[in-house]
Amino acid sequence: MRSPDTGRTPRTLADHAPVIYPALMLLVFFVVPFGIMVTISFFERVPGGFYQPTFTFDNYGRFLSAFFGNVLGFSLGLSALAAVICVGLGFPFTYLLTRLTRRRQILWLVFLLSVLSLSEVIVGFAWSTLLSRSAGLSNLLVAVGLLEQPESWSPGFAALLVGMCYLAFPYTVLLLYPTLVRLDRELVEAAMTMGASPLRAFFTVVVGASRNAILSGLILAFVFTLGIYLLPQLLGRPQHWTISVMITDQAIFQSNLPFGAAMALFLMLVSLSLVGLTLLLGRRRAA
Amino acid sequence: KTRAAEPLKVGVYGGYFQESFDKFIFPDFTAATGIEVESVAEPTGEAWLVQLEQAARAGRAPADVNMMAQTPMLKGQSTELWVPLDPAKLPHMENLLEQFVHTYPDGRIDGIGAVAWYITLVSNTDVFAEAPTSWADMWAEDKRDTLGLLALATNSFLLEITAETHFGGQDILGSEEGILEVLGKLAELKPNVKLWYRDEGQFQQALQTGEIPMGQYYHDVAGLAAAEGFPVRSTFPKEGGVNDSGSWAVTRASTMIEEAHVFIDYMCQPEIQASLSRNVGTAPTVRRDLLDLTEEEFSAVASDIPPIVPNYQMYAERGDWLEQQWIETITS
Amino acid sequence: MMGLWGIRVFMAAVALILAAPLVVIAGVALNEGRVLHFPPRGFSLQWFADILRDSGWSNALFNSLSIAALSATLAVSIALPLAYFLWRWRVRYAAALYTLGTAPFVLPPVISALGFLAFWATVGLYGNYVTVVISHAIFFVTLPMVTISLGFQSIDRGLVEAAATMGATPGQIFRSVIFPLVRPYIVSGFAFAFVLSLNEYIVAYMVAGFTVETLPIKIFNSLRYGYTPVMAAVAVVFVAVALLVFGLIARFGNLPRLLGALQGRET
Amino acid sequence: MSDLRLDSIVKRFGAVTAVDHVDLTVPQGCFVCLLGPSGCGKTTLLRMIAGLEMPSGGRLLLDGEDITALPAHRRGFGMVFQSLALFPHLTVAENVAYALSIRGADKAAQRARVTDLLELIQLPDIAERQVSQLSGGQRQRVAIARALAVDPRLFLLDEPLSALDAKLREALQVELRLLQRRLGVTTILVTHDQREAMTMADTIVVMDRGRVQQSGRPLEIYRNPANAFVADFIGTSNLLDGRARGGGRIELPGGEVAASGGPESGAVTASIRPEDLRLSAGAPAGANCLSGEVVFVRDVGQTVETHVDCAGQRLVAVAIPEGDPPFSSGDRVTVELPAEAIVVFPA
Amino acid sequence: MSDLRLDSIVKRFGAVTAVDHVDLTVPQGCFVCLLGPSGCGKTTLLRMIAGLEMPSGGRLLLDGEDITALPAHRRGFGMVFQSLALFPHLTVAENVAYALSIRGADKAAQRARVTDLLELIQLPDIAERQVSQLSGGQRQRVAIARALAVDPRLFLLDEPLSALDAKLREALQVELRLLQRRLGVTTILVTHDQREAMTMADTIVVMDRGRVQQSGRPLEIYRNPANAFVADFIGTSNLLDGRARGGGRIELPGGEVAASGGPESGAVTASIRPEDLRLSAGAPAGANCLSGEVVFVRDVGQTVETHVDCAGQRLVAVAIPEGDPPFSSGDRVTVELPAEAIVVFPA
Ligand SMILES: Nc1ncnc2c1ncn2[C@@H]1O[C@H](COP(=O)(O)OP(=O)(O)OP(=O)(O)O)[C@@H](O)[C@H]1O
Ligand SMILES: Nc1ncnc2c1ncn2[C@@H]1O[C@H](COP(=O)(O)OP(=O)(O)OP(=O)(O)O)[C@@H](O)[C@H]1O
Ligand SMILES: [Mg+2]
Ligand SMILES: [Mg+2]
Repeated sequence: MRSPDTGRTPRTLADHAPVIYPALMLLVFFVVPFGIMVTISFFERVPGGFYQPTFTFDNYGRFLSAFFGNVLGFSLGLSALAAVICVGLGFPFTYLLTRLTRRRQILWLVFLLSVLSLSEVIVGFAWSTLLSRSAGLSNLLVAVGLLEQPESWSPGFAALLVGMCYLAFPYTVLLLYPTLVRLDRELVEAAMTMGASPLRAFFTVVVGASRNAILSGLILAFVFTLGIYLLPQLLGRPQHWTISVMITDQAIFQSNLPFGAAMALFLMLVSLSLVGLTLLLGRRRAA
Repeated sequence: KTRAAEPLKVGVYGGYFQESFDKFIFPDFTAATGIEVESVAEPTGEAWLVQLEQAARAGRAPADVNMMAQTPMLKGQSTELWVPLDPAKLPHMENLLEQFVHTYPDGRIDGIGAVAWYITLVSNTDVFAEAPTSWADMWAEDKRDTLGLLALATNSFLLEITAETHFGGQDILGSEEGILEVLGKLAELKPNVKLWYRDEGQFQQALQTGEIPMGQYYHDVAGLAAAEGFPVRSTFPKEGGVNDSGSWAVTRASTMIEEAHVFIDYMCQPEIQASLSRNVGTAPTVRRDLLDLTEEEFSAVASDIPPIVPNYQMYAERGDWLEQQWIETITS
Repeated sequence: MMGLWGIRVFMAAVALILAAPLVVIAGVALNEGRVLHFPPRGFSLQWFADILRDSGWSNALFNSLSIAALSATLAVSIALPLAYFLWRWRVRYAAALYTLGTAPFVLPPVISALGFLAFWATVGLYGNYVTVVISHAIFFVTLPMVTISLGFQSIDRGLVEAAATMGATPGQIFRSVIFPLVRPYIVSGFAFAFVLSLNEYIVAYMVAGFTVETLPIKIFNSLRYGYTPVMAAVAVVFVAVALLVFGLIARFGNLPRLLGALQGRET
Repeated sequence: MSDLRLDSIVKRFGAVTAVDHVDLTVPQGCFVCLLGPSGCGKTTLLRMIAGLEMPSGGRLLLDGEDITALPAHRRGFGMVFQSLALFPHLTVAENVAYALSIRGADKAAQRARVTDLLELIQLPDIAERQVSQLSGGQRQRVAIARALAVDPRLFLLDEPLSALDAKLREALQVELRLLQRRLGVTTILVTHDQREAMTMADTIVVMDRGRVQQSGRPLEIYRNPANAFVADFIGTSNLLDGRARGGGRIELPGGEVAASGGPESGAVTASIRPEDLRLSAGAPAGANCLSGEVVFVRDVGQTVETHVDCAGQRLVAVAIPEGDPPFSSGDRVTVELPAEAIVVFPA
Repeated sequence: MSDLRLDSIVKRFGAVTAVDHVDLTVPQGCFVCLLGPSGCGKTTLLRMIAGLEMPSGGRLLLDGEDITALPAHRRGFGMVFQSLALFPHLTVAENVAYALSIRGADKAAQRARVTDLLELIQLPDIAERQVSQLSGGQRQRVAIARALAVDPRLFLLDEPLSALDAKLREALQVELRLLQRRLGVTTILVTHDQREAMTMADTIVVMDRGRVQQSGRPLEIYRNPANAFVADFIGTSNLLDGRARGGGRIELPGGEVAASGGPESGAVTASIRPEDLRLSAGAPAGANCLSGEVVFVRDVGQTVETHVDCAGQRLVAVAIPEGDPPFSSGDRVTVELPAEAIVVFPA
């Protein structure tokens, strides 16, 4: 960055002026709320009521039980699986998408963005219908003769997984898109002139050259699905209720804000450290 | 007659329930008192309580008068959420059965019975030609993956149901060991449960389509659905339906205390209670002898089989512990 | 790879899976009776009319649209000066500011929502219309910030310098060069925030719940008590709005570039 | 033993005909340069040879065998792309060994070959570097080494040097040509730089708008361009509009000159190379001389280019300065156009 | 009356000294080219003159007035950027009129000036076009017109032609120089292409690593480079390592030659231009002759470059082919190095 009045250090108050208002807004309405949440997580809960200011680790203590350990483990595992599926499907899909004509790409992108604007409630309802016995896809299979009689596939683990992947898929594709659309087509062609079949070239070159994007895609899908809280209730059974469901439960049904906040923070720390670990491993491999 | 500038906001459960109130009750009330009413759809009691509480702290009232189930009524007391009601302004209160006058421990009135309802055993008539007769049927082998049950301890009353069905009464719920034993029995039910629902609509939809052909549900709403022609029936099991009720309570953030009293008093009249029974399908909260309901009309909304009475005190006393045990039982 | 047919089948399958829920929702919205049957029984457009006719739904619709518009505007008003500042000056805390701007969207929404709840409950503004607007603006500020930053990055700094050598003061440069060039990015940032705010549930629920009912909250309430085809109709309307908005961006803007492709690559 | 034949190759993209009935024979060991302006179809033609693009018509024969439909990865050619297309996620050694690893060669063999190739391109010490750590010239050489790793039957290069700066480019042209001679590999190189083509090629194929305009040995084309396009494209030429008067006489705006051939009548274009013009001070004295005024002198030391305006047409003469002071702007000069240096085409 | 003086200008970026004590005087109407390899500080220097960068030390004087701290928009200079920096959201006319509209000139005056300028750059019909609809050469001219719109006191250009292809670049060099002469505007142009600098400049300033290595008239520098760097950078030079033997005699690997000057002893570098070398067949016959072997011949028609290996050093000779067949690889030749053409620097 080299220019007269861009890219230099701001000196005067006037130089700083534009940043004051946004910084203030973010500070007051994001940093402070976050801080309050952190504070509340150390408060004591008043049964039936709310909380009172004390300093206690009880909320974190309650969380450190086998039960919540299982819930957390399940949530992380589910999100990891969903992330792998999203990227596993989304990567080849995005690659193929970027090879289409620009017009078709735009159509696809508009479609994906519209899908992305569906709320969790609607997606949950639609999939529970699609996977139901009475109105679902299994009727199609029966009509085609692949199935004896319609089956119910929801609620259940598979239904939940499908719903989660459905929600995260557009985000994953949009994240992978820039990298893949910028990927030099000649890389694949070069591999082919050197004797790699198209499939071989895809795995040795496209995948290899997009390692970082794949990693970010995994992280995004992971963090994103970790935050999903309605689908497990709509498409899953109680054993599939994730940590986000528990947090929402505490806030919505139990009015136990301190415990909810403690869980939320714990969840954030765990996912951030997993993300950090993944990045670290990725970097090591790339180096 | 008074005329308020703003409508009185009355919270009732959404869906069929709210629609029936809008159609049969509120217009008459406005006509009689000149007070405009705006109905507000409430979610499940617990969620609504949290909403009311948060709003009250901010000095706001999403609804002035709220229909609250008993457990949230008790929870609300602990933060003085409910405005104490003035008996002098409620002349019709005398009509009520005594269990429907709800008070703070110190005797101040904080809730007046609005409606009573039963949670019964419902089934899809297309799937089950024969109506089930006992809560125990839920445990049957052949009911694998067919049930829809409420997901919260505090609104499903499954502990009471299990105790009555398998332990000869609710005495066993007096101790933590007893509760755990009941939960153990309840755990045997899990393979049969397809859906643990938090929200009525989710189960209602599944029940109507036969996707989940059996479960516990509200007698009144099931009746309304059946009346609309859905293949749904509600049965009072031989152990009795769960008799729960909703009370009118006024949030302390309300600025329309006067109008609220007028409304609550209006709702305590026998004619109105009868109208509720006929049109909404709820059981009355006033003495039977004051009502002009026929025997047939009465049995449509209630039953002569002695009901299972929810153990509200247990929920109030063992709140967090019970909730944790419950969630661990059903999710594991 | 996999042969041309394999590719087509794969793409078609993805398209079908992505479209299937839309088909269900659209179908359900057409039921004649007040049931969510799929395939629909009978045919009726009354549920779409109900969105406007029923005061509950139309209020919620109005709330949602106005909240979306206001919060998107507010989000842009926060993002624009921030993105400008980060582009124009080199500051040490730039990364921190940028992260701050992206954090609300990157954290699991439950966490942001809880934070907002705690905040508004503490300051005593829980349940206000403005509360929802501000919370949404902060929650979605990431979108205009990223698009507008992209817009600034796409400005050749030479243009600014060229304008300076031709005698333009910094103010004139902003008006005559910088602003016209980032305008399309501002519009898209607004559109992204607008559409996502329309569909946002958890934050709105936590900070205002039922006192300011938006459409997603209303829909969720319908899920609670007896499903109604109106909620499906609303969802269809929302998808249509999203299609329209993004379609317009695609038509008049450069969508692939907004989504990160290089400008002018292949046509 | 790789003898490539292109038999009436056509390539259409929708309405655009990018390559239009190209016939070409490339004998074993020959270095061919495809030369032409931007968009003339060079890359498309090369890509069809590589198998990366399917011809719309015509056939490709390698040693008599029809390879038109053979996919790229079965052709066993080596190709260097304009973007170089080095794999960014692999080291230099892994890049060079890619073709071998695809063929499943064992690690030791791969290592040995990489060492050989890096020596060949005179960069023995960079095997473990990341591609991003290389300079432009180094990358370019690595791309060449990579393409040569499995002894390609045909070596294809698409403007491999165009991204480099002038001095490096000139140096690598010589290096690449020497390398090709040493290996004897049949090579086709695409370029739009006539100087590059003349430096390296055994055969130059000049293309324009999808068609071959002329092909032949570099100096042959330079001396005897087939048409005005080639004359102008290969080196610079003075192209003068005139009329043929019969008997090899051409009427130009500034006077009449004798030429060594061309049509007997009609509008013509006379082409003459800048280095064939002779300038002298003063008034015309002799045949084939025009009078003009110097408008610009480009004296770059090594050569002097004098721009002369002759009756409205601009002529450029080039000479190596021989100590005598060059003309300067405004001087009146006489330009001599040797008859044997004038090539005449119908206009 | 714009006389620019740079007085010991320094620019540091952190630890890097991009411009290192540059002194320079640019008289009114003069065309100065800043020439140097990439990264030598040309752009930085030009940007300081334009007011886009603040010098770390030294002063800038315009007609004796200190303008070091004057911001760019008050200097009234015109600048053409390497990227051209045309405003993509404005039409050609709006681009050209930008400086006028900023000054609040009325519409009619703007229109008149735009018409004049577009005629000046010989593109009268493109006023209403969008910038994206122009070719590279057209854009380049529009950028020039825009910079000239308000009669700049100083006209600055940063590699304006480097993005164009060779032929267009050469043509525009001539055009730009003629235009500058017509307008008489003091001009500073940055380039790394010595041919471009030699074509256009009245004065060339050769820079390396932030310092001025030499400045002067183009041929002066070409003939008398101040050091080996300049010798090599301006045109190509054969640089030979040797030892001075006293009396102008230099010992080179292939033999001893006489030079016209230089140090009396020690390691030296002898520089000789390719066009000054004379090649002949057979064994050396005479003074200042070395024997070598032809390794490569680059015959591009207009000139022939012969690469000769003399005892391990590579010499390049250039000549205009005079009909006689050039040498070919492997020939043994004699290279004559005329004493008066050899410039010797201490190594
Ligand atoms: N995939 C394609 N789709 C449509 N048209 C194409 C495609 N590839 C090339 N063309 C067109 O075919 C013609 C020839 O293109 P080609 O790339 O072969 O030219 P080139 O000679 O290599 O030019 P350059 O020197 O600019 O690389 C051009 O008009 C180009 O626009
Ligand atoms: N803003 C800056 N910050 C740090 N270093 C810089 C900056 N601008 C230039 N430099 C450094 O200063 C030196 C001179 O750069 P400058 O751009 O002037 O070179 P140049 O001669 O124009 O080169 P080129 O021909 O590549 O454009 C380089 O080493 C460059 O890296
Ligand atoms: Mg090409
Ligand atoms: Mg530069």
